Amino acid sequence: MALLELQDIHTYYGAIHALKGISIHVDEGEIVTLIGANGAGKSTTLNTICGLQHPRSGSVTLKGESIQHLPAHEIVTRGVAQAPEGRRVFGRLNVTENLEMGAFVRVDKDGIKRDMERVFTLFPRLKERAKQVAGTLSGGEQQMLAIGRALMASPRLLLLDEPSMGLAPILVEAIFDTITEINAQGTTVLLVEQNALIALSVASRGYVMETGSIRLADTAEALRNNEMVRRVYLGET
Amino acid sequence: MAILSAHHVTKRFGGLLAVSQFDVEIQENSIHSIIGPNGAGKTTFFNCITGFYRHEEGSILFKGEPLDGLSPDRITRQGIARTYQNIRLFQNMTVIENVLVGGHVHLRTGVFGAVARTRGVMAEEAKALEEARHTLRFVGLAGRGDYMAVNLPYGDQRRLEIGRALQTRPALLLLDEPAAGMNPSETEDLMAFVRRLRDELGLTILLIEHQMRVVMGISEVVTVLDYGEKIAEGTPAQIQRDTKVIEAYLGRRATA
Amino acid sequence: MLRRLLRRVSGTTVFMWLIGIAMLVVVVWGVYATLSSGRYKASDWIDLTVYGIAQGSVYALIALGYTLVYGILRMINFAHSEVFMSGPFIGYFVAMALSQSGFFNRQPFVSLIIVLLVAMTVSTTIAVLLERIAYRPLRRAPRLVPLITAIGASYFLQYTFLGLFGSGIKGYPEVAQLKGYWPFPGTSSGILRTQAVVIVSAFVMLAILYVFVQRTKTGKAMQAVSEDKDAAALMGIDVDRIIVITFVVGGALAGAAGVLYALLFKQVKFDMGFLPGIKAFTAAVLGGIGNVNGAMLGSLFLGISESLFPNLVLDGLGLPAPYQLKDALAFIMLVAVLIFRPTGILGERLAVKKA
Amino acid sequence: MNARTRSDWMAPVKSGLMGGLIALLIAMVGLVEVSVKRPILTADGRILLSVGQLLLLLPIILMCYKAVQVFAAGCEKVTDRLGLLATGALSGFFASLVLAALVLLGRVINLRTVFIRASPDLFNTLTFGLGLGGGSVVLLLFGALLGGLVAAITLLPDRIRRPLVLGLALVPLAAILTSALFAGRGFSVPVALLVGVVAAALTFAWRQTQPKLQDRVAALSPSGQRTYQVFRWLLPVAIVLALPRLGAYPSEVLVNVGLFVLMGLGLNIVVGFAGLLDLGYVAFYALGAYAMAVLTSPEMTWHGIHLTFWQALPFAVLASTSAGIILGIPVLGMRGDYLAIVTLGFGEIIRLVFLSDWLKPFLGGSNGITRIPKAVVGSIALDNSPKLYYLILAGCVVAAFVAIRLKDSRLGRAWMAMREDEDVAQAMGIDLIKTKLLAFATGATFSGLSGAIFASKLTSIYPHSFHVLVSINVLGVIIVGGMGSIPGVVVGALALVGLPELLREFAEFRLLMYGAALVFMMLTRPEGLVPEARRKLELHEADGEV
Amino acid sequence: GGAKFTCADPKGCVDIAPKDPVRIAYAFVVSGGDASLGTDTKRGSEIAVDEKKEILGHAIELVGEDELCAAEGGQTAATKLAADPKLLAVIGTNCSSAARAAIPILCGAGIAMVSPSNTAPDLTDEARPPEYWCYLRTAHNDNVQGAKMAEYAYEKGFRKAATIHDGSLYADKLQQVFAATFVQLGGTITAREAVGPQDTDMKPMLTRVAATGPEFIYYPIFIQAGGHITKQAKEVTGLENVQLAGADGIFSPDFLRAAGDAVVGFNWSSPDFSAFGAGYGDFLAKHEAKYGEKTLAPFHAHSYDATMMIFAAIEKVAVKDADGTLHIGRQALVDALFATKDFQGLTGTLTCTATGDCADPKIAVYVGQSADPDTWNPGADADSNPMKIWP
Ligand SMILES: Nc1ncnc2c1ncn2[C@@H]1O[C@H](COP(=O)(O)OP(=O)(O)OP(=O)(O)O)[C@@H](O)[C@H]1O
Ligand SMILES: Nc1ncnc2c1ncn2[C@@H]1O[C@H](COP(=O)(O)OP(=O)(O)OP(=O)(O)O)[C@@H](O)[C@H]1O
Ligand SMILES: [Mg+2]
Ligand SMILES: [Mg+2]
Repeated sequence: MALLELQDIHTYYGAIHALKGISIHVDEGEIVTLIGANGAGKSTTLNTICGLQHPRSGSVTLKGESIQHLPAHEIVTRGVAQAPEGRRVFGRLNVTENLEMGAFVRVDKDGIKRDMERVFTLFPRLKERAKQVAGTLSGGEQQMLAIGRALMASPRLLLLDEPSMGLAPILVEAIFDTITEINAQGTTVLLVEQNALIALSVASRGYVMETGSIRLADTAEALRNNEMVRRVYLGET
Repeated sequence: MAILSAHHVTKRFGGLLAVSQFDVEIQENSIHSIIGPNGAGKTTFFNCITGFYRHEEGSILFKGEPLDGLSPDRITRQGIARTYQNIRLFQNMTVIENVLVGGHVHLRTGVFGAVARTRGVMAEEAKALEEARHTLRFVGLAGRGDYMAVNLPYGDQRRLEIGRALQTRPALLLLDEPAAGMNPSETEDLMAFVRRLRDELGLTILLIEHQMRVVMGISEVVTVLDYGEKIAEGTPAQIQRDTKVIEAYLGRRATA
Repeated sequence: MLRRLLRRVSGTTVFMWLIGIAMLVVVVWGVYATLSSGRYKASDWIDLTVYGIAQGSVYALIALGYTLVYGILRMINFAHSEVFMSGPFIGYFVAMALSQSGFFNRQPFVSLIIVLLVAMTVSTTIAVLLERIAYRPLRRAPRLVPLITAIGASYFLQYTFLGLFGSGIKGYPEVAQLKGYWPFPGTSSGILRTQAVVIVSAFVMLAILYVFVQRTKTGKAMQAVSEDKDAAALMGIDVDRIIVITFVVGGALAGAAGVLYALLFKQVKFDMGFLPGIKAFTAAVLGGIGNVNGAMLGSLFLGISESLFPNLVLDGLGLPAPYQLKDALAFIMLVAVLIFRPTGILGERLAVKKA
Repeated sequence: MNARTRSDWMAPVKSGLMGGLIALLIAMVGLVEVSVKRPILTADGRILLSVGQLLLLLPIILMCYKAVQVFAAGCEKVTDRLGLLATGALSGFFASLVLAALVLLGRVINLRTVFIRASPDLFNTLTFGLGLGGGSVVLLLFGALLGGLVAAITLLPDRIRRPLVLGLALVPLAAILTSALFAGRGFSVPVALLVGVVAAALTFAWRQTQPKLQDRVAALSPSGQRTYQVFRWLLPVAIVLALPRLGAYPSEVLVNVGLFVLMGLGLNIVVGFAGLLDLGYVAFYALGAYAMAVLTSPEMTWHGIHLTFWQALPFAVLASTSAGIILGIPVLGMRGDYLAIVTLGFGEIIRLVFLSDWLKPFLGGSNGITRIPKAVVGSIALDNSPKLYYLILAGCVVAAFVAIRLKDSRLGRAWMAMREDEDVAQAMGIDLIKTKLLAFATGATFSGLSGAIFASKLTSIYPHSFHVLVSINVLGVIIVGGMGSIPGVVVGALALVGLPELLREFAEFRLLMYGAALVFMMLTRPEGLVPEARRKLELHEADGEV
Repeated sequence: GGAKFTCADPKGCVDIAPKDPVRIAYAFVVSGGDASLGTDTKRGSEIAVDEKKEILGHAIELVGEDELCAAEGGQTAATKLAADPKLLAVIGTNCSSAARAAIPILCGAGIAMVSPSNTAPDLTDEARPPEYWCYLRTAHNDNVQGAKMAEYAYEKGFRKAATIHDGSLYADKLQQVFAATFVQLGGTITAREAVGPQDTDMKPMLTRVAATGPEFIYYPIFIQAGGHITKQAKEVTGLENVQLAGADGIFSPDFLRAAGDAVVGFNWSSPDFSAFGAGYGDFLAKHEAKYGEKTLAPFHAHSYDATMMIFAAIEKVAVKDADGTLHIGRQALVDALFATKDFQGLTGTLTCTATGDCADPKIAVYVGQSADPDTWNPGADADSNPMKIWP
């Protein structure tokens, strides 16, 4: 059974019809990627899953239970975490406190501590800045923090919105290594990326979005070989 | 000739050396990139140039004149414009109004002119509006002028930010990660656009970017910062081969 | 170096420094003149300081309500002064009932606790209702809109109380055990018992609050919600619940402040909230709004300067009826502090936003 | 329609109880008591329906309506008519149950020791003067009937319902309005019927003809169009110019509104355009007024200067403008609410200093300044409101013109940019200091003008007139009107200054109703009554190309 | 019907049709911080209306306006009242600032005006402007009351006095008159202080006053601040034994509530209640029955008297047609009011001067006996609280 399933989702921003009937599913243990042009509705899709945006029609089911009417915080308690677009770190809390907020719904003190260590090994830079308030971090450091914070929730389903944005190339590699690694440990990942090349290399399946609807849905392998994808999203001429 | 030169620029935050004894020369009409690991001090250096931060040591000369200690608005009047790493538009203004604000420094109208709306003022406004429309066409936002800036998708917001900066008619344009959040084909467009800025408008461009495709594709000179210090400088080809840069920044796979 | 310095200094900074220096000169001169006139004894100054601390600690309890709500919703909760008024107002009826039955005289402290609890409950209820009805629907509206509903709610509550209970003054029953003084070094005849009780209970409550906000998970969640509600929700924080908790805490403190106020000054009236409300808000800003420690510090500072400065500064300058200018002086202090620290005594320098 | 579950019946009960509780509150604060003698409908000198009774009924009617709406919401077209009627009746019944409970309680214990308004008179009103037993039964039946009636009205076809409801609503409104403005005393039954029927008929007719009328206008010849446009402009202008004909009191209200429009236009520049939250705006109003007073009143022998209104006006305005700049400088570095509280402080400092014994020899202290001469134009003294109206109207027109011009200028854009993001605005080359000070100065100028007119209108001024609540009220005006919107200022001032005048009927409860209205308005229209309209700049280009 | 009535009054006449009520109005401050002052006087008038029931067979209608205790409120209220052609007279205003703005407008419309609580001397000064011709008051002129208190203090041997006002016209004027008289008699004023009406913490101010060493402190202010000062003065070192005194603004049971035990020994100046008509006790009983609470401020009786005075004047000048229509000349009504002589009111025997001062000039000084508001019963008897001690 699919861990997450979206059926015919329509989401609006006031009068703007941002998602026009999206249906996707993510199975337990998968890495699925969502690619698409600016304004296609990728972030809106993730926000709809998380409950930050409620769909006007359609259903979102998590483990067979429909969640589209639940408020965001309850969806999080069901094991969904997101590293949102634009980082959204808590600017006046320091790095450690931000990470603690990531583990807000968890109670296992040891597990939290272990995960904190893991984030610090993944991003040594954050360890150096552990007591600095997040608002003064550099853009990339904030991005690391946002990803780390999502990892801290130790979610079943991890939603990542353009994790590579603003990161140095060397770190991009590291991030994707980590994604594969935590996936191997049992976390399901839904990944939105502009860097389609690398996204498709770690994902098992992918969807291509265009102006609010799904244009293509296939295995990562097939998408990588798709003519249109190669031209537009992989930048090959 | 160097349009901008920095000598021994140092910026500290508490005990942290964000930029340290940094020297750089930006040649007129060139595309110059600054790269470096996250937190290396690139954005901080931009902030020092534009007067957002005040560096403790060193000096920055623009066209031979020191910029140190000037307020941001006066620096803009000297001919330097910028975009921001986290997009900062005037969100609740329309697209064209954003651009018109960029033209602020080139207009003269004061309170009395605005109220009396003399012929001169009207002409000036009409001209400003025409220029703004032209800029919108130039950055590919024609027809979007009356949208609210917040409602633009991410990529268009970046374009608008550049458009707004262009409207100040700068000699030097600072772009902070303009390609972030763009997909490869959009990035291609951006690169072409930046080249056009240089070729058609004769601007000098200083660029921060993490996408090597952009950096290596369009820049003539690349400067590499790490922990606030310059560790390398050269043509893209030289930089790509520099082991120190590979070690600190590029990683093995990128070069492969 | 000099050239560089000159370029940085603009006309307005010079102007501001001049204002600052002028203020300083006036203050120093006034203080010197007062002290050298020898009209006041040293114990007078200590007395005045104690009065100021008592007043300031009441301000602090109210100011925290403002600061907490401001911190989380970025709005000035103008109706907080009515939250402050409502508790002791209803508490008055309980106190009167207790006093008529004779229980108040037999068990003054139990009675006081009962009154305190009633007042805190009422204030909390009003605060929560306010949030539910007047502010929650406007969560995403422009910033100044909830400000206006707050003002509307403030009028509404004031005049509802006037309508229900009349415009007269309600005098709290006096507690016999709290009349008179307790010895206190330095003062002329000791410290007033009511003042001592007020100061001590205020500090206890402030300490509890401090621990709550700084140490507990809920406290941390409050800070997260105040920064970014959506991101906080993504952490699994129930934003609505946290906001309600904030209003509960602010309301309870205001109710307690109201009772302490009634203990100090003995009377309650439908419009009693307005002035302390404005003062407490000023104190919160003075300390750095949104900052819990700042609110406490600002309140004490304001309380002390109100009671000390008219005599200390204006007296020496030879102004007639200096006490009348006490509030003006309080605001001048505020301006003076904010000129040099535009974000309050403890406020973070948020101006260093990332570009 | 399927069988109704228990929860379906809970909804009307709940809204009924809610309506009853609101009515209870209205009764207990004494609103009924003050207005039960104010007639809406009279027959033969007796009151058939009083404002007090209407106030009690209104929440019940509204909540019944809500319950009926909820019931009807589920279905396209209501088939279960009986159910609908029952819903209305049920909620009406429960609403009156609350009131009956109050009556009962009031009889058992003496509520008056706490609630001073729980008087025998009130209970009499609630029980129609029939005593406890009979009265309660009648009350309950009446409530149920009323609810049923509300439900029945919703069943009527739209064509009839709208005019009917409008007619029903308009009669009390008109009755209250005439008594508020012209010291009338309610309508007699025939007059009420006439008003109701005419209103209903007019709505009915308007709804029938309005679409056709639009077609007609569209079909006019170009010259016809032009006359139509001219007419459309001339008509409001003529109405505005003719308003003082309504009488001295309506003019007085309009002049007060005008003073606030003037201030609102100024504050709108500071807050609405430039985003600088100023809560001490009254300071400039005070300065304008005091400058006028000091310069013109024979009481103030200040170097023997006694100017006329017109001679003093420029100085008064100038005093405020320069105060705007001087007070603006220290607050340049402050942001958001720090600015708000410091400006609030400035307002209070000014008031307290004007009140102080210290400056009493120069400014009169608590005694204020009296014997300020009225303005004279030619040989006409502007000594009453209908005449002053034109002065204030002129002031408002000039201020609105200036505000509109500034808004659509380079300066207006700079203000807006500063409001959105100060740092970036500065990076766009905007001189923050100059731009902020200009906003303060322009705002202060309008406020000073308003204050100067205020002083000469009153002929005596006191520090008490310049309380912070004035600043807050002006802020309310611009936000209720719609921030940044110039027509909004006018509408906001009418709503917040004009409307409370109509509430004078309710004496001490005016502010209670004002507060409730403020909350209600903001909840229903958070963007304001007349939100700021954006100029379409780019579309002109499209026009040009076509 | 008899001969048709022709109006010869220079200011016009009001005709009241057979079934119509006689309409008078109040202009009091019924909202804001001073609401209790206005509510108190409003109730005084309402009780008078209840008691009078009808005038020459016509019901009485009392309408009202809020004057906000401010000039602008007075002006608006007066404009609205003046627009009512049937309005005969106005009771009000409460505040002198409102009065100054209202009088010209009401007089312009020929409406008689009697204030129960304006005390500013200039309103009934010899030199008052002619446009004040329709204005009278039943409240005490500050000149009388302030001077009496000074005489009392000096007579009792006090030589050093301090004064405090609250920025209101009323208090400021009273303390000025007091100070002037006291100095004239040979005393000295050690300090002249001021507070805000909403201030609570008075100790710093009192500490300052204490430093000047007064024997007598006079603060003719209102209940809220007055209560705080009275209570806190006892807590300030150096003032424990100073004689405290106020005026009729705090002559009310609410003041006992506000000040608590400190009122024992407190001195008030107020109309001589021992000279009051016997009706006062009845009045208080009616008040409590009607409003469910005790009186709120000191001017209800003045307001009652003002209303009754107006009724008497109307009865004196009204011309009644055979069908019951009343005709009342406006100038005649005002003249009748000014002609009031030996009118038995609650506040004493009222006689109006040519400039409109109608209050009985008998001022007495009272001393507080107990802080229990239920014992409030001003008089000259041994069990009175407060008890008259002078003259
Ligand atoms: N807050 C908002 N208000 C109005 N419209 C919005 C808002 N947020 C997004 N939109 C619109 O919804 C559409 C989808 O936006 P979304 O952010 O989901 O795109 P995206 O695929 O994530 O794009 P990007 O790659 O630029 O992040 C866009 O057209 C955008 O303009
Ligand atoms: N206001 C500040 N206070 C304290 N530290 C700061 C402040 N601003 C920046 N820093 C620190 O200075 C360093 C340089 O930051 P900067 O933003 O210049 O990095 P960057 O090179 O732009 O990195 P990125 O590529 O991630 O954007 C970072 O480590 C950051 O944490
Ligand atoms: Mg996105
Ligand atoms: Mg950066």
